Amino acid sequence: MSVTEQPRKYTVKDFGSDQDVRWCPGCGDYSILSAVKKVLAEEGVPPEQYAFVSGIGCSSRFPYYVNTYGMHSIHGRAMAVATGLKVARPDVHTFVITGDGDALSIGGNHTIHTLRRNVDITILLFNNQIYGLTKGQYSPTSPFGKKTKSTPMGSLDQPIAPMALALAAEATFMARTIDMHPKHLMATIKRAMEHKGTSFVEIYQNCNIFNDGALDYAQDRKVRAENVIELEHGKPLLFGKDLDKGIVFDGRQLTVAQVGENGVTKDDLLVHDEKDSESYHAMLTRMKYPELPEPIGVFRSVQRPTYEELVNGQISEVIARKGKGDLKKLIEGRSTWEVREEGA
Amino acid sequence: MSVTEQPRKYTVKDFGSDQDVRWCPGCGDYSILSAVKKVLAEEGVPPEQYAFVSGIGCSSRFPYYVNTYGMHSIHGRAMAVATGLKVARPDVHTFVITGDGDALSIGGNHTIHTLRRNVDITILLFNNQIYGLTKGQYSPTSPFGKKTKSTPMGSLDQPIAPMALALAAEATFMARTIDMHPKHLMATIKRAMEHKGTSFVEIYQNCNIFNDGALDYAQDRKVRAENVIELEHGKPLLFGKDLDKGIVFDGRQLTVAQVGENGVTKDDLLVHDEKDSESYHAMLTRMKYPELPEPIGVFRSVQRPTYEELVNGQISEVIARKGKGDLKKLIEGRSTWEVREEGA
Amino acid sequence: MSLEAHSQKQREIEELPQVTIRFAGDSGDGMQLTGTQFTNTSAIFGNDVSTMPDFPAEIRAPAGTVYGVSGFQLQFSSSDIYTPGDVVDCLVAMNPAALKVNLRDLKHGGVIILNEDGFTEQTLKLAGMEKNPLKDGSLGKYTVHTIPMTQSTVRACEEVGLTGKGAARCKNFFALGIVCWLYSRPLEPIIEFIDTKFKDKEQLREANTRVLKAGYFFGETAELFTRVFRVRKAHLPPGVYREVHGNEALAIGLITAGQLANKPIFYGSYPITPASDILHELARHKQFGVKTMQAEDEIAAICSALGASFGGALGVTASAGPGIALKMEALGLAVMVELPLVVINVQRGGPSTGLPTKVEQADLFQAIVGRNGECPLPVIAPQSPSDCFQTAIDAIRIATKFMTPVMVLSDGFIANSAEPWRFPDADSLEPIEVEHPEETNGEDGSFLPYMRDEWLSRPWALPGTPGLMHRIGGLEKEDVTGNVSYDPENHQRMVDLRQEKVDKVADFLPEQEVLNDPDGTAELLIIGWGSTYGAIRETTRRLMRKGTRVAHVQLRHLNPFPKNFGAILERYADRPILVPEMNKGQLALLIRGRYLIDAKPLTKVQGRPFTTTEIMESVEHLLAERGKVAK
Amino acid sequence: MSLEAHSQKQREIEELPQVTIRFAGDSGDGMQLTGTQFTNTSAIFGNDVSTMPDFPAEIRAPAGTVYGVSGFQLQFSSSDIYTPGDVVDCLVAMNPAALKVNLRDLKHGGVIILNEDGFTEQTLKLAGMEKNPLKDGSLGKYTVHTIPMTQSTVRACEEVGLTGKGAARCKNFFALGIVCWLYSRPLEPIIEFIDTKFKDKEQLREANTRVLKAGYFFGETAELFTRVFRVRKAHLPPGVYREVHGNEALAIGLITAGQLANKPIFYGSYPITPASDILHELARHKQFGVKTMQAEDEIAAICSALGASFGGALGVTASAGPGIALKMEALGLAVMVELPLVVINVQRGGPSTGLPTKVEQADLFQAIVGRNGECPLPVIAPQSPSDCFQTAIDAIRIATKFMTPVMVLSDGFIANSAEPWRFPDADSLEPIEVEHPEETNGEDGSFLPYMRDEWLSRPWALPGTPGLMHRIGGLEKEDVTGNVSYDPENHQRMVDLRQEKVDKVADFLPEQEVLNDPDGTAELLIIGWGSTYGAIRETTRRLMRKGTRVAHVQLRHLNPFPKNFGAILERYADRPILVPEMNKGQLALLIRGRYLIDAKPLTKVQGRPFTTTEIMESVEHLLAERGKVAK
Ligand SMILES: Cc1ncc(C[n+]2csc(CCOP(=O)(O)OP(=O)(O)O)c2C)c(N)n1
Ligand SMILES: Cc1ncc(C[n+]2csc(CCOP(=O)(O)OP(=O)(O)O)c2C)c(N)n1
Ligand code: SF4
Ligand code: SF4
Ligand SMILES: [Mg+2]
Ligand SMILES: [Mg+2]
Repeated sequence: MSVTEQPRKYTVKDFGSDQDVRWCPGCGDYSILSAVKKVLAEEGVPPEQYAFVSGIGCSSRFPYYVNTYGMHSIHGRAMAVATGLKVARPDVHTFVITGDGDALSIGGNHTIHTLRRNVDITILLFNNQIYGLTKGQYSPTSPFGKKTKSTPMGSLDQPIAPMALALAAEATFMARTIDMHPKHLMATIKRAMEHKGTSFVEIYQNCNIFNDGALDYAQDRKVRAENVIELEHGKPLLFGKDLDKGIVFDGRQLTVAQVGENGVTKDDLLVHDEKDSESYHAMLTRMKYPELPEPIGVFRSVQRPTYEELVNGQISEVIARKGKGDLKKLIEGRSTWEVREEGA
Repeated sequence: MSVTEQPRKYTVKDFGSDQDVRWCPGCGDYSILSAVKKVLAEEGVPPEQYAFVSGIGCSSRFPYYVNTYGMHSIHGRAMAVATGLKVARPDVHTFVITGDGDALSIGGNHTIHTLRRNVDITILLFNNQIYGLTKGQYSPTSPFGKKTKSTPMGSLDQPIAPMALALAAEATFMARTIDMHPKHLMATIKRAMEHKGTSFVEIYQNCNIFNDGALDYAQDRKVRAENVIELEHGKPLLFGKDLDKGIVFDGRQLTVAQVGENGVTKDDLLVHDEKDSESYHAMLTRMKYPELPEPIGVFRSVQRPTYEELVNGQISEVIARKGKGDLKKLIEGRSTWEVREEGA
Repeated sequence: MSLEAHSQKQREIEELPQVTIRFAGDSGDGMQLTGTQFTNTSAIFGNDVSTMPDFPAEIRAPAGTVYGVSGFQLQFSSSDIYTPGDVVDCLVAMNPAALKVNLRDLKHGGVIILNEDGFTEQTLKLAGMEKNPLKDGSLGKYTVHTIPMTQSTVRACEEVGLTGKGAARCKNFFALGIVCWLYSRPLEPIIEFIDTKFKDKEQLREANTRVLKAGYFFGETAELFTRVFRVRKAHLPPGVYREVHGNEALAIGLITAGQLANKPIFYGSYPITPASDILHELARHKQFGVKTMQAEDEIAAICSALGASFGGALGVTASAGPGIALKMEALGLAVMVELPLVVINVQRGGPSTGLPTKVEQADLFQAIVGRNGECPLPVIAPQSPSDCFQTAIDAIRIATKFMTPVMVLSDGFIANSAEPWRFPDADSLEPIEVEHPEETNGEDGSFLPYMRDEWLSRPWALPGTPGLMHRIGGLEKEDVTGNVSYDPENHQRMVDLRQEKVDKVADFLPEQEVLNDPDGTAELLIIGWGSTYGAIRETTRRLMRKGTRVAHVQLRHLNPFPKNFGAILERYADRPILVPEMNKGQLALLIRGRYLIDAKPLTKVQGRPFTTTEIMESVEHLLAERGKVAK
Repeated sequence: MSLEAHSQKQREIEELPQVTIRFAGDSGDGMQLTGTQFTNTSAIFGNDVSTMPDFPAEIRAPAGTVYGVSGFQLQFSSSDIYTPGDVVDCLVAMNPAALKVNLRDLKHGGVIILNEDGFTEQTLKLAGMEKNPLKDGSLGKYTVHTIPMTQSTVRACEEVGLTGKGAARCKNFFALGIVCWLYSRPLEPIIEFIDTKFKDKEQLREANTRVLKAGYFFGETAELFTRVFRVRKAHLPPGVYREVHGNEALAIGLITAGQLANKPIFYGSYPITPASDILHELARHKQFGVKTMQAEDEIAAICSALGASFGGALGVTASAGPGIALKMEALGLAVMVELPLVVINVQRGGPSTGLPTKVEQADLFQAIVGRNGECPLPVIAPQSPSDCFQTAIDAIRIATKFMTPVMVLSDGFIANSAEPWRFPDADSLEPIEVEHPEETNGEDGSFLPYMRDEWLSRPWALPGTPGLMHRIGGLEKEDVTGNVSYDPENHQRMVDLRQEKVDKVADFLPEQEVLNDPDGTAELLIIGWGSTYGAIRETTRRLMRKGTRVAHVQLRHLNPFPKNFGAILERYADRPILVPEMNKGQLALLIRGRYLIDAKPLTKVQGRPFTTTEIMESVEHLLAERGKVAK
């Protein structure tokens, strides 16, 4: 992100808009909004340097509530809008706010293609495993067999793992965090913003109206430690209240091992590496509750030139080589002829 | 596939339509067409039991050339059409013919969602790493930096690995094969057809007009052995003309090891397992030429109920429980009242 | 002794021909349920009723805010009615925001029933009200009843051990009890409803019943009300009735059509307001073999439906404006491959995301001509909630007979409104004949998928049928053979044929009826379509009472127009022709363009239906202009 | 001594006012190149020229088949012309399929030049010809020249060591040589072209040059031709000319507009025939700061362009019918957020995939009213290849001045055709003024993104500007503030304002010109739009020569119509008004509906342009009907 002014102190209030927040009382979206505003305030970058682009959904109302530039676009297309904005304006720090329906159902394709382009935008995907705004149909992240208005006998398709999809789409930064874990949430958003390239953050978010408690296993402080692994670069994959369980690979699958039992030591555990460990990252993305604990934190953070850098780089390159475009020559084209006055 | 008649002998000719084939001379599509017709002839199932649905692209002209039911639909949407057809008609063996642009650019989202539904269809993706029909723009599988009409200074997005995407979408069957390797091609198509659930087959296909030779490393018999690994269930990942190189996992990445050197034996190599080895499959999908040899053959083949089975299962279940629908009751609804004749 | 007889005895009873009530409160206050129950008991009592819910686009905006207000309006009447009422006689408001948003529709001198407990300093602030209207005299021109509903509710709940928030949440039943008392409604149907709804929740059942009765008895006991009202039973045509919402009727109609055609419905859809309820309703009726699929987007939804039709099912899809926009490309394919398909657009306020929960009719052009190329298809619009049933059946009948996609234009008003429906006997419905060829039709034993019958319809040959293998697709096809063809004359022929086929649908349809003008001497002609039916019908009746006769044509078939439509227009060409629409004059433009007749648009694009007053004024204005002031 | 002077000396030379030639062969035969080179040399020679390529949807269908035939027609003339010619004077056919497909357009007595080597038993069979037309006398009414082109070519190539297939592939230059000789064209420009094209391929350069000359000398030497033809230079307005194709002119126009506005063009697009070449052309000019993005689909393409516009770039996207269909939802968003955006539709044959490489004008309704909701936007159509340049600039001028998306309706004919263009001097072009506010505009120091100027245009405040932070989106917005609003009256106001803004564009535009009728006394009025310009113009000139004066209005602005359009219609109301369109009468319907005037459609949906004869016949028919037979 480029900063045009001297950093000055901003407060959370500087990032709040004058619009009343219209989410249901108790919705997980509130805590994400608050975390984002806090992180922005800490950055010291003025509000006009940010743009928030969203699709449609409860989550996608987000831009109205931050006092930055913003566009509440159409369902599923926020990433495409943000891509155009960022390519046109590499100086504007661009966020995409989206939901599990918005980004993975109707917008799934844009998600993939945005990631593989590696546009320098920060994507926050509010995953509540449900369509909130349309009043509670199952979403692509709802578990198999989910009973909702549209699936009274249970849903029939296998849920999508957003992290797996992101990796398949060559994401350079992927992370997961939780609305009800504010410290982790803020830290993760900060890391995502700092990443140069597309950062893709899945945020577990509770929809207390249509899907209350669906993510309790990860959100509830009482059980969280047993069900999630907080990833740390260079640290072994350990979890459990007493950090005594770890993850090993048996050549085919990841499994849970009790450290100290069956001769398993910490050295046998997989060690988290955010960097160039594609195969390992591929495995991480397949970890799903309840079979395995789910990783939270930064799965992967690698460097690759960003799309807008490359686009602008080609332009600079050609100008360096041939000079700025000459409009006269362009209009003239490659070959011309002259028609003289009659009789001449 | 359900067969309504006694199997009888069919010939390749039974599966050829009366339409002239309109691909460019030398196009890889011809060999795929021929392989498909041969496999169909061998199945002994009458042509009317098959339907071929395609999108738009050179490859998508395929249905016109097989004497079965067929629909040449619109760009990117073949899988959605095929899903509806299969759910309505589980008895019809349904193929989808698609291209890298059709299935991974405009149609990427339907690809994902079809796979996670696990509809029982056979998808053949002709990957020529180019848009053929629109005369040579780069595609989502073109390598980074590809120079084409639309990218005269080179393309700027990272290519998509179709297999990685398929796994992220919870594919139950994924395989890769090559137009110029007819035996492997036929065997793979056969396996795909036999799979119950969505089978997803990527076929490397040469577009000799707009992208000639792009896939030579895998297509050319002279070099193929060094650049691809033919997967076999239960066999170690070995390749090379002399089958003396293998793949090992170092805890983070897959690497090539020379068997017999540095103490590496066949036992150190990863062993191919088509079944429930998600993490391993995830790693396989990340193998890309030139860093690593590329696997061909069946990556993964696991069982999960098919979408149409589940849809029809819910219907049967409710009928078993409540009996067939009673139209009178439906129209009546839950509560009625009567208005009597005046004065009554 | 029924509750009613017991409680009304001491008060003065005023007879009214009809009453319009609006319940309004927070999204979480249960106003939709309250309104529905009041409607239900009124219908069962014997009134004609018409309803209009009005809810915000937010799910449950923070309590007390104006954009979180949810409303439910209904009219109940002793004669047949067609609209939920122009102006409100009685407004129930649970908090300041509800009062603020709805007051403007209350008639002068109307009744206001307020939840006193809802008017706190905080809620007043949330509603952006500087003064408390209960105290500043600003409600002087209304009859205001201020009742501590929350407190009373909590007290009633305590008796069954329900306390706190759970108790307060029952207050809508208290309000309902009061209103039932005030309008002399029976409580029995509501108590029955409570019994069913809380079958397994003893405490809640008990609590809600008590609260309902508490409200009722409050009305009777409190000295607030000096009179109660009664609206007599309506003289409805005899028969058995039920209440039905538009989306529900569409769903039932589709299932019925499937049964009549002896074919499964395949419904591919992606949720969107206000169409989602069709999906929800259909998903509940799997015992009819209905297959519903929540697709990944609207494009997959229509494509899967088309695929299902190719397989021989009845493919159906639905959405609202933005989603219909996404379906247009595939709809073009459906026109080209000539397969039956029904596409339902439950129109809402546009453009773009617009006003998702409000009504509009601005997608007519999109339906008729909003595709690339010459891409004609039949378009039908239901004119009331119950008419959706027949519309769904008609759509499938046309789609299968003509092998064509059909667009149904419903709207957010019809979708969510309810009315009593004298439903037909299932046995009396005419079957839908569908044929699938089993034999080849070409001279040389080949199968010709684009050979046409006398309706210009092509054969619907199904995969699995030996010998009829064929390929269809979106490229132009050769007449008769269906092979791909780039031939210029063939293209012209096919474009013409597709148009002629759709035009021919008019021969298959009944002639257009003209209402209200048996002898053709009316002073003016009103042409409407879709949900304006009720308002226009009510207008013509009001005008009639004032001595002005106005003819009324309500088009159910918008493409093609009915066969006799041109003749009707000619008949009225010497009189003003008015076309009220909830858009900027789309049907009017089509009529003018096609028939060169000076049809005058009356337009309204406000996210809500016409009132009869609006239409009446426009009629009177037109007649006045002609120097013939309406008497 | 130039080649020309040298070789024509012994033959009889016939002067012709104009000639239409069509080159036809397999997709791989290089006919497009041949036609282009012939056009080029004719233009440089001083003729007016007009071209029409016609290629199959298949890339390179198997050699010899009818659906693999690629054609290129051009007319060159000694006076100014507007069409590529109705009937063909000379047909060059490289094989039986090419002959078969194109013969019907050849005039009686026309010249046929055949590649004898292309007529084998196999190619005759592939073309589905039972008899060899060279032998069965069926070409009796034409002047046929049968020439062993392949053999001659191979022989010429041998001299420079090129053999086999590579050699045979040069045969198009042999054909070109013959035709140049026959029509007395100079070879120099072609040789120059060969020199540039094969700069680094010595052998090919040499071979092609030799083959070209061999063809030329063959004409001279062989006894086949008794006469040669000459078409004198045309009296074109003096100036410097270039040749330009429609898509190329659009691309150049967009870049020019960017330079005039001092803003980068962001072009988001997904390939589709016949629009892809705009992307290809723009991608070649990065030195102008043009950013092109090949998006994953048409939706991403338009959305990225809109995002770029939000950021202050000039967002542009293009497609053809099916892709435009996919853009409609996002286009609604663009209308709602009121940002500049240009959407180009290079129309092709529809519906659905239709006839991808053929021309049609059937997307007019889609452009004007094909969205959900009341969703108006300006629509402009270029009328010739070179006019695309100005159209692109106008589109951006309107889009930025009015903060609105603008639709440009080009078509497959304009896109691929070429004509001489007296291009403007870059310095003479008027800059496009664009302002971005830096200050707040509200009384209380707030920024009001929907405050409007005198053109009803809102401020284009850019991200990064301190103090002007604001949010836009697809929900209805409050007038002035732009906040989300569900208020009924506000919705009506905003719907009206969006319409008024688009209507106001008419005030900004020049008045509509009436061609060919300075004193208003013409016998009939023809109204056209888009690429019918040439055919109509040529028709009116032909009629004039026959003594019939017909007025001609060619609408560039289809929405809103020009300010004086109503007045023009009124002026001609007492005479027949004819509207030729390559659709089933879309503009005619709009004119009829809006102005209640009996405009008569003349329709053609065959994937190819009107001929002047077709329009002329229709005019004469109409005039005859009026009892005033055209003299
Ligand atoms: C084109 C289109 N299709 C459908 C909709 C209806 N719609 C709005 S939001 C939404 C899904 C919301 O789910 P999600 O993205 O998970 O967001 P949440 O509300 O749960 O935050 C749908 C289907 C729409 N607005 N536009
Ligand atoms: C909606 C739409 N957008 C774009 C096109 C143009 N188009 C047709 S095929 C194609 C891409 C073809 O590439 P691929 O899928 O790789 O197939 P191939 O021709 O290489 O076999 C495109 C962009 C179209 N027909 N429809
Ligand atoms: S419906 Fe769910 S996601 Fe939407 S605002 Fe309410 S609680 Fe949040
Ligand atoms: S363009 Fe390429 S992919 Fe298409 S038919 Fe020709 S060779 Fe095959
Ligand atoms: Mg969600
Ligand atoms: Mg391809």
